Amino acid sequence: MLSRTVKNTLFASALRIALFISLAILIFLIGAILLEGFKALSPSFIVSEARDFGAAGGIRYQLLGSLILIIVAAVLVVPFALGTALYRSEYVTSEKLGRCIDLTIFSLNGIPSITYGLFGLIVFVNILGMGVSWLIGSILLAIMILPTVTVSTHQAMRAIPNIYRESALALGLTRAEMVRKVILPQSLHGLVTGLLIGLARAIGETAPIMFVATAFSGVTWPQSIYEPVSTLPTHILALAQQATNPDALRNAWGASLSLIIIVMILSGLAFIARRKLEPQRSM
Amino acid sequence: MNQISLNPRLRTDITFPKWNGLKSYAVGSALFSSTIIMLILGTLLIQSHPALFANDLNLLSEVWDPAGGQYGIIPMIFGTLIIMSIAMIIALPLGVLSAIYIAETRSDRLKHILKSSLEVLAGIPSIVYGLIGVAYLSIWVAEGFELQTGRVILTAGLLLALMILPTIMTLSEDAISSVPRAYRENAASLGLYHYEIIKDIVLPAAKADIAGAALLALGRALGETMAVMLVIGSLDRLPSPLFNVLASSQTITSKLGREIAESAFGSTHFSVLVLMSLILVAFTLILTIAAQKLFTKDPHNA
Amino acid sequence: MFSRPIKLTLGTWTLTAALTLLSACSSPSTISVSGSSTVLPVVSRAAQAYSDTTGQRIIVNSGGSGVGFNQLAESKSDIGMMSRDITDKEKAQYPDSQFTPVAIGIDAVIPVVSSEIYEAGVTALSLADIAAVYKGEVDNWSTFGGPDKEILVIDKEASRGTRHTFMKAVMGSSTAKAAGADLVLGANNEEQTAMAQSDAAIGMISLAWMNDDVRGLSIKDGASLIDPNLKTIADGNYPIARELIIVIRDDISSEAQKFVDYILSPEGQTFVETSGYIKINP
Amino acid sequence: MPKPELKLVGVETQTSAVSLKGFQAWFGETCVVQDMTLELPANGVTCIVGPSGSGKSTLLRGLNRINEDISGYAMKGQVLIQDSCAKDGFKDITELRAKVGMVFQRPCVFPCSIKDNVLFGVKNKRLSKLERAALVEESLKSAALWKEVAHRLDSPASTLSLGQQQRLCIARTLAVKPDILLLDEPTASVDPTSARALETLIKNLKDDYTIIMVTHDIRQTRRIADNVLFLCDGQVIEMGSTDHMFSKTAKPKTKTYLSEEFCDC
Repeated sequence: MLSRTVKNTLFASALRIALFISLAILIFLIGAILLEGFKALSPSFIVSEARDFGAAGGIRYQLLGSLILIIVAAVLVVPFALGTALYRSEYVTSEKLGRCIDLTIFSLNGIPSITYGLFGLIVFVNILGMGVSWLIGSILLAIMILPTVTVSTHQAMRAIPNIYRESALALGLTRAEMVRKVILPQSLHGLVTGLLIGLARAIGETAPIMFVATAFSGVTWPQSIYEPVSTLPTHILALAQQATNPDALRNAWGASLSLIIIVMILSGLAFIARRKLEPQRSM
Repeated sequence: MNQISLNPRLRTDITFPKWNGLKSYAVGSALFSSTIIMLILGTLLIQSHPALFANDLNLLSEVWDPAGGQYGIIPMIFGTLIIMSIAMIIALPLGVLSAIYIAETRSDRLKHILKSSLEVLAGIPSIVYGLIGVAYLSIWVAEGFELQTGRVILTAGLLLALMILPTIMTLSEDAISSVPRAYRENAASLGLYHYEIIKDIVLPAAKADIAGAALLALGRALGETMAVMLVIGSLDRLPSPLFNVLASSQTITSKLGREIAESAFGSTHFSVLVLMSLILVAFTLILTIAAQKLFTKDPHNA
Repeated sequence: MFSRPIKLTLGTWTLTAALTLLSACSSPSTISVSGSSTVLPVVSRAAQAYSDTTGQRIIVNSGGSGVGFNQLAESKSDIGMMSRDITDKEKAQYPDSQFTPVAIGIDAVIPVVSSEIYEAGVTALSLADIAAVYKGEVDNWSTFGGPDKEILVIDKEASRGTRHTFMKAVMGSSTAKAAGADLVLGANNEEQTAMAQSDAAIGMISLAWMNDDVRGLSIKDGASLIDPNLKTIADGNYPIARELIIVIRDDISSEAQKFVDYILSPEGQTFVETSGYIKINP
Repeated sequence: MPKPELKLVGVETQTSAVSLKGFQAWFGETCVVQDMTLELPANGVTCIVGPSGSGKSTLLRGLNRINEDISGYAMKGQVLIQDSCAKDGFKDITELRAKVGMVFQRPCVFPCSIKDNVLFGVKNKRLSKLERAALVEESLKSAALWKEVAHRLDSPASTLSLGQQQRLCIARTLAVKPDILLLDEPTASVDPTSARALETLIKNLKDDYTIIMVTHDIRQTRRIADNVLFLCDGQVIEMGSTDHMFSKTAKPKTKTYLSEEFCDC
């Protein structure tokens, strides 16, 4: 049996080795993405169209396509998330019902992203006959981020002290007015933060949209809701499959870095929104 | 007039004479949001129905050959399980040990740098991990083991380990940091070594949350498609020998990713794919809900 | 204090919602094409040139021959790209529709090996040899006088046209199972990548994807050798050849028909050559 | 501010348990304990008193170096425990802490049984079952808890009252067999009756252990202390026997503080 000191020393070294490996992984991942990405990234890469199946040119319409998908997803998710959070926070009378709603919405978080793609393919593409369309992609992404946005909004509403509600009602406001004038403004930061975090996740998703919303080439600004778009993640997928073509690989890294930069911007905005919009309560 | 109670804390006291627009809107949204999951599960159930009730598909065989009417899903389930096991065997000890280091370090700067880098890593889309797998990892594995191809079980397992490492580290670190300082100080005052403090009091107190973190990570690994799909080799066959991690394989997700678009809607082939997806959803839902249950328990009042 | 952000949010929301609706109203006059990654380069290049001159929008999507037919049959696309014939099973699923295949070029599926194997002396195999490899009966290059290395057998996803053509010529059935396969991949690009990364692989690839890393084998036919090149394929000697096909429905739109005509025109056919295939109208 | 004179007024010559030489402690940029050189006598109870923020706890926690796990903490100078340097004189910091036990303000029992709590410090030492049982009984008896818990050693420690929990913490510390006991306001979070019981316990323990205790309670100091160390703003104002410190000969500042009047120091 090892003495206590030896065990302690061994454990300390195990911790250091583990951290060293994790750090090495961390540095490798970030380093690889940055180094490889910056080789391809340039202003002209961002604004020019993809040529020669992505191996030449840039990511103009991929970038636009990704942005369209998440902006419309945001538009679709906001009313439902807000309404659900409102109901959960202000109208639910039994705790049991509340927990039930929580469970059904949380469960959405656990569903594998590929399943959303399959669901979209069955319902929208085949049963509703919408064909491959970017709107389906937005709908699926909106469903995916619904839990994130709802929970964040609900938490903000729950954090509003009851005295605010009491005072508003005591002033003679109706409940609807109270919600509009007190609850909504005081929980806006939760909505915005949750939305931005959700979008940061949505823009990187490939599996839900690759069968139902995207196309490989010839895609420009969509002219109807029944058209596919091209997105950054699916573009990276197509390029990753031809990884021995150095030009394709370079552009894949460029597209990856662009994607990650957008994710970082969205997360950064979420951080700022949380700090700037959160009401300062003296109590 | 509205009867307004002055104490909204007791919400059941408040009676409303009629529904107003705002309430209908809130109720409607909540109803809609909570039925989506039913809609998804229902769709999957209906579509997998033909596969579930057909007799001659040999679903539990190990041969996948849609052209020959053979729909054995065992290779995919085995591939999924073995890749998850590899990922967990690597990521769990590594993640928890690193988390202990980060939680116990006295350097606030190191802690800050590490935690923010982890947030960055957790935000990297899975397709980018896939690119890293194709461009680096699979080549390293092929060279390291002198294989003909790096698209094997081990590569996929390693890549998944990389992907869930940030999750495990962040959540375990939170769990370990939230163990009260008093526990550590009391234990330290008894003359316990750092190792003993961690083993005897910190880890037992953080156990439930770490288990929750592991389950959550497992759920994510299970549902991961893009990265795995690019490095798994997509061979619908059990490896031989069974635990040969240097053979190509197939997971449920990679199977779905590669074949959904190719199977005709309504065909038996499609139905079996939907069934696989349903199995996947069932697994991940169980894991996610179990993780939530673990997190809500407060380990410090035990 | 918060009324402004709220108004702003609501405003943005309404605006975007309106824009969405607006874009929904405009009529779709876009041609959409999907299917085989073998045919895709030809159509994609032709589409780029065609839309540059006419302004017609053409969206080209990959996915394989199976997807190409499906999308077309479900009226989700105007043109399907296939590198094999429509199977009877596929036809039976849509008894009410008529599909017309149009050949736009000729392609050969080449059995390819990693450059290391080719340089070690394995430059030609008979169809029976290749079949033995794919059936798993032979698993070492030394059998064919090559280095003592295990063969990495690369197969393709079952619905891929390239595989149908290859298996029909080599094994006798387009849906034959390859018991010896070590790796199953999809598009030609992906297979090319895997081949190049290995040093003992055999695979099947379209003519256009051969390069210095991925070398085409000659086919042994008795005593004679048939090299994989444009000449042997054009004159029909190369045994694993096929037509590149686009499939259209009877109710094809006039815009899509014009594009099909363009591909078949002399100008359109140049893209068949730039993509590495052989013209249909020499 | 003038450097404090360190005369041990009224203290008979004793062997010292702890001596500090130029001890300083910082949290970040703030100096919490300023250049302290003094000797704390062996055996008996030494109470450290002073207003909040005067550095009492920091000083106490410096003695078994428990502060060093807090980020931003730094110390200078020497702490000698029974003539061996707290830094180098022991095999490692663990041995030091085993010699210098500490009980904190809030009773902190571990989430396990009463018995396991007592044995927590010796968990990793090789002891027979009999030795363990004997140690549990001995420690609990020394901490005056044996009678109350003898019949339920296996029930969770969290079922005890706060006062009992604090005595359990003392028992747990005694089980490691320390020479010195550091008590950081041990009676502050328990009810008055339990506090009295703890005081009695401390008085009984002082023959066998050197007890150094931080307290806010002046009356308690008077009841149980043998010596008193009075700190203000991280500096020693005066140190001496209890009789001296509460007499008229004490320094004016000491007198003011100990008479529980407003102290502006």
